Amino acid sequence: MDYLLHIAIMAVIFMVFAASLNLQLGVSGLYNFGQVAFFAIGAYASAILSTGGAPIGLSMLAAIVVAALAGLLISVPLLRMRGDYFGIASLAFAEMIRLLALNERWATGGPMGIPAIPRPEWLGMAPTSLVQFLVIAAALAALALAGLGVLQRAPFGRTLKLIREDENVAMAFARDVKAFKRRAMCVSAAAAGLAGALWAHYLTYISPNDFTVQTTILLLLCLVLGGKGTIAGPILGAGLVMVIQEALRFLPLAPELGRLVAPIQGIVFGAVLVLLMIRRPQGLIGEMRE
Amino acid sequence: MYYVELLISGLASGATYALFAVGLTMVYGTFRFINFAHGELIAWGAYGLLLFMLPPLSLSFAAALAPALALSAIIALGTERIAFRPLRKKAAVTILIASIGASYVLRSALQLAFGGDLKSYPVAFEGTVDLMGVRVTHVQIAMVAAAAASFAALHWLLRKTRIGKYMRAFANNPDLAAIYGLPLAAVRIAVWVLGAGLAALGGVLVGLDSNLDPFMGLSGLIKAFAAVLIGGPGNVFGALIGGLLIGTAENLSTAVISPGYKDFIAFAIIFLLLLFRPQGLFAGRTGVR
Amino acid sequence: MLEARNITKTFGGLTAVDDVSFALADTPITGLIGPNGSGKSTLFHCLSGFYGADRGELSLAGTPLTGLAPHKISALGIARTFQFARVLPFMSVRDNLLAVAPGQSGERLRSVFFAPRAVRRQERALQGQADAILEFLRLDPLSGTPAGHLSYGQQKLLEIGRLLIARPKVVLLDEPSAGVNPALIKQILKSIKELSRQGLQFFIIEHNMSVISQLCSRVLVMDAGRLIFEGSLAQAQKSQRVIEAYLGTGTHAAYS
Amino acid sequence: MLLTVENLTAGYGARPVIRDISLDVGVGEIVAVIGPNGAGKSTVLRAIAGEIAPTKGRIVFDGREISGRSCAENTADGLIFVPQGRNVFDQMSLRENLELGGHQIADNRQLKERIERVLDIHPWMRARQHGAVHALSGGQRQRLALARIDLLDPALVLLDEPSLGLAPDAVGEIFSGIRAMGDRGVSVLLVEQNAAMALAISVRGYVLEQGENRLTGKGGELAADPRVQRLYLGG
Repeated sequence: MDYLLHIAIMAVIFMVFAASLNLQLGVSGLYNFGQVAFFAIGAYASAILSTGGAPIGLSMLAAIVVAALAGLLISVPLLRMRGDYFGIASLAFAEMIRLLALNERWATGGPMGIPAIPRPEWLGMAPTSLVQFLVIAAALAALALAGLGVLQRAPFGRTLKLIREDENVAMAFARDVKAFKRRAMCVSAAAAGLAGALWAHYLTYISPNDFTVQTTILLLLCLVLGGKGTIAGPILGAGLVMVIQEALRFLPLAPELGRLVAPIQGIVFGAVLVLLMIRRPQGLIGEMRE
Repeated sequence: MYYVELLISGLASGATYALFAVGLTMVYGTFRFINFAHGELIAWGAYGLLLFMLPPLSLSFAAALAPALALSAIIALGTERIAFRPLRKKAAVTILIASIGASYVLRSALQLAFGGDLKSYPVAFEGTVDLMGVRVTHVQIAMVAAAAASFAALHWLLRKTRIGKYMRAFANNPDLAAIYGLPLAAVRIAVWVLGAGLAALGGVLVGLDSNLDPFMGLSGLIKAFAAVLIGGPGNVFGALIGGLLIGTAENLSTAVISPGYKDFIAFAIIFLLLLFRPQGLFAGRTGVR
Repeated sequence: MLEARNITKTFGGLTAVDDVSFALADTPITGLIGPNGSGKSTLFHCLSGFYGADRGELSLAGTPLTGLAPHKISALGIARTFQFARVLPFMSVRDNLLAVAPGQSGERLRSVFFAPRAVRRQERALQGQADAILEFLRLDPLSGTPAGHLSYGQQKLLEIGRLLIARPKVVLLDEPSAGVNPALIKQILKSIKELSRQGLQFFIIEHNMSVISQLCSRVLVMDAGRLIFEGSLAQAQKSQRVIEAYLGTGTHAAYS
Repeated sequence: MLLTVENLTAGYGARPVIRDISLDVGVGEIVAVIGPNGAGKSTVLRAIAGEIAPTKGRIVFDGREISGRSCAENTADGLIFVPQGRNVFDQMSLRENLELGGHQIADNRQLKERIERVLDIHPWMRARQHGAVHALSGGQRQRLALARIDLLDPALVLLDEPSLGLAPDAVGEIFSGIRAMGDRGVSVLLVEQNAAMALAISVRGYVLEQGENRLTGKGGELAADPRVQRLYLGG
């Protein structure tokens, strides 16, 4: 029973994470391969504050704000680049954040990470059970997903898609392209920060190893598989990928076979990503296309 | 002396970064996409050598080298055929995502075959030479020598041979190359085989210097990418200088900042170059040179 | 209204636009013609801010435009089309219009969350406008179709529709009839004339002289980056300078 | 006839650019295709050269049907296409450009001899053979692109806008060069913006407008024909 709850919680967190990336990669055409940086910033911010004694609700709020500010800050240099250059630079940014976490021991605990991150209390009664955490996480996630969905359907989202499809036309019709992209990055970073904070409080332990390129690839797979640019796509994709990934951990295998699960899963996930690009770049749920 | 030693070890690792960068920059110059899976060719070269040196084959180092480089080249041609060629008319970002997927496959396969822990070769090259009071390891000498020989050969190939000129022509003006009917298939093979072979050679040298690590490809890719950006995408000899610059900058930086931030240098270089001079420090034209 | 003084744009050693000055003044529709590579499209890019001119000044009804970013120039009332139709293929025909409508409060994050009702009200009003425009262009049966499914000519027509919803003061049209079949050219001409009656001013690059003769009371002729002629098309057809620009000069050593 | 084109229809995607174009080029003839912007002149050449596939029509070169053959195959058969604009490898040396132009000559010694011959014809090239092509003037680059003809001795050359973007002096040189080709017996199908110049050196001209052949006639007659001017400028 517990492992079903675990899978559900992980899936919910990744749904928010994937939807956050979707606002950039799917809706705005910003190929950010460093979204994990905002996830890490959210996780560390909330972990540092809450282990320092701040109330968890406040820590998470602060995490969202810090992540959004980081998004705003990094958008200035990143938005000067295009296409694949933007992608590589964002990836470099994420790795720089990871190196900071690895080296600034006074704040992050360095490679040892931050242990004993508190879980939210349930109506004043600690410790919180998995069921209760799931309810809290699902409620926050639903709020975030609804917010992102509303934005995507609003004229704001339509303008982002206009920019994604043809920046020149957007400019010729009086749209400040950079300002729109900056806002998208900021909102997207905030949502990723929330996902990171939830994740930190759920696992109660974080370390720089959690925020590598591997996580980026997993996230990319969630989004591309589900269908970028759609509202349901990232939710579906994150659900599928996390169920597969987390369920495999609980397979009753002998240790010498269990060792093989992770690499085989990596091969399959990577192959799916390649196959999707070739056969179905629009993902399971395609946006309306020609 | 301390600084001279840092400089020398920096030049030595820079030489391997330059070897890593050749394939990345040639693929970008010719086919106009960033091959994220290029790092795995480095790792597969290093592990390939191990594969041929361990039982059942138990080849000597010298005998295992050629098949190890060949293995990497075959992997490169395979990925090109399966993952990249079907996408050749798509946006560069689409191919980049496919190459990210391919890198995940290749790295996972490496972990599946060899496990996740560090490995080392069953031979040791531990000798050092004393050059006017400076201690230089044999491996460092091998690194610099291999890079020097490789780039000399590359220079000859690109300038003097027919295939080399075809390669440069495709990078310079692919439409005209097609109108002339220059042999694209041969160029494609040459670019991938050369790039993968040199990446694998670099991987082997790094393996001799330290350990084999399943993630060595990723870190190699980052260094290679920084070298490519310094040299200007498509510029083979710019990548040589770029690699050497990064290697020395990284090593010298450890004298002033925490060694934990050594890798930070490459990232910072990537970031700053993309921001201010995406066309590279040396001239701005594209094409394999 | 739109005035350009001494506009110059060079690329490397090539001067694409060479010291061009003109004013659109009171003519509702002005044509810009000239042989290939004479700098017409480059001039359009300079007028709309997509290229920063190396030299020269631009103004719209006295407001200086020199050096402004494209979106700012557009916000001041200059809209443009591009040489090839550039609709958003995956969006419905109707959404293609809505996406470029000016002054939408729903583009601001704050309004989306804190004034949703005002956003909805405005959206409904825009939808009404869009439907009326589509009816005028006779594209209404295709309103829900992805714009990519339209014929090339219909896409060009949809671009005119975008101008209608954006309500600019001046429109720069780059080759509105290129690649369009005769029946749709008629429809496009009709729309342009109707818009010009409503007070929009047009500046049109066009190679089809019959289109120019039906629309433009005045033409500007460019050759090798320079403005070589200003006047009616009939006068241009008689100008030796214009004829030479188009047909070349046969007076050369090559065949003497 | 060396080249016979019948009812050629071609375009990009679903959009036809040229419709039912027919033309002939005889041995040693220079033939011009002219017309205003957007008439489809370049598309005619690209379809004949094998760069784009015609949707309809026949192209017969030297007695055999060549529709659907690639540019490279046509080059090997003696039909050379010199595209407009970026028609040299500007990052490579002049000599390397010649080597690439003659790459189909497999024997290195023979290729070298051919290049020597070209350098004899164009002494200025010999002086600059090891210099980079991007340092050459527009006219020199165009002459380098045309030197492929001296290198390969083709029967027919398709020239797309050889005078585009060149200074007036350079245009004169290019046209004298083309006329000299005709004198040597090389046939030329020439697409040109500079109608007066093109017609002056051509035996025959075809005037295209809106993708269709509107007028055909002898070079000199077309040059004086007021209808040509009307096709360009209306009225």
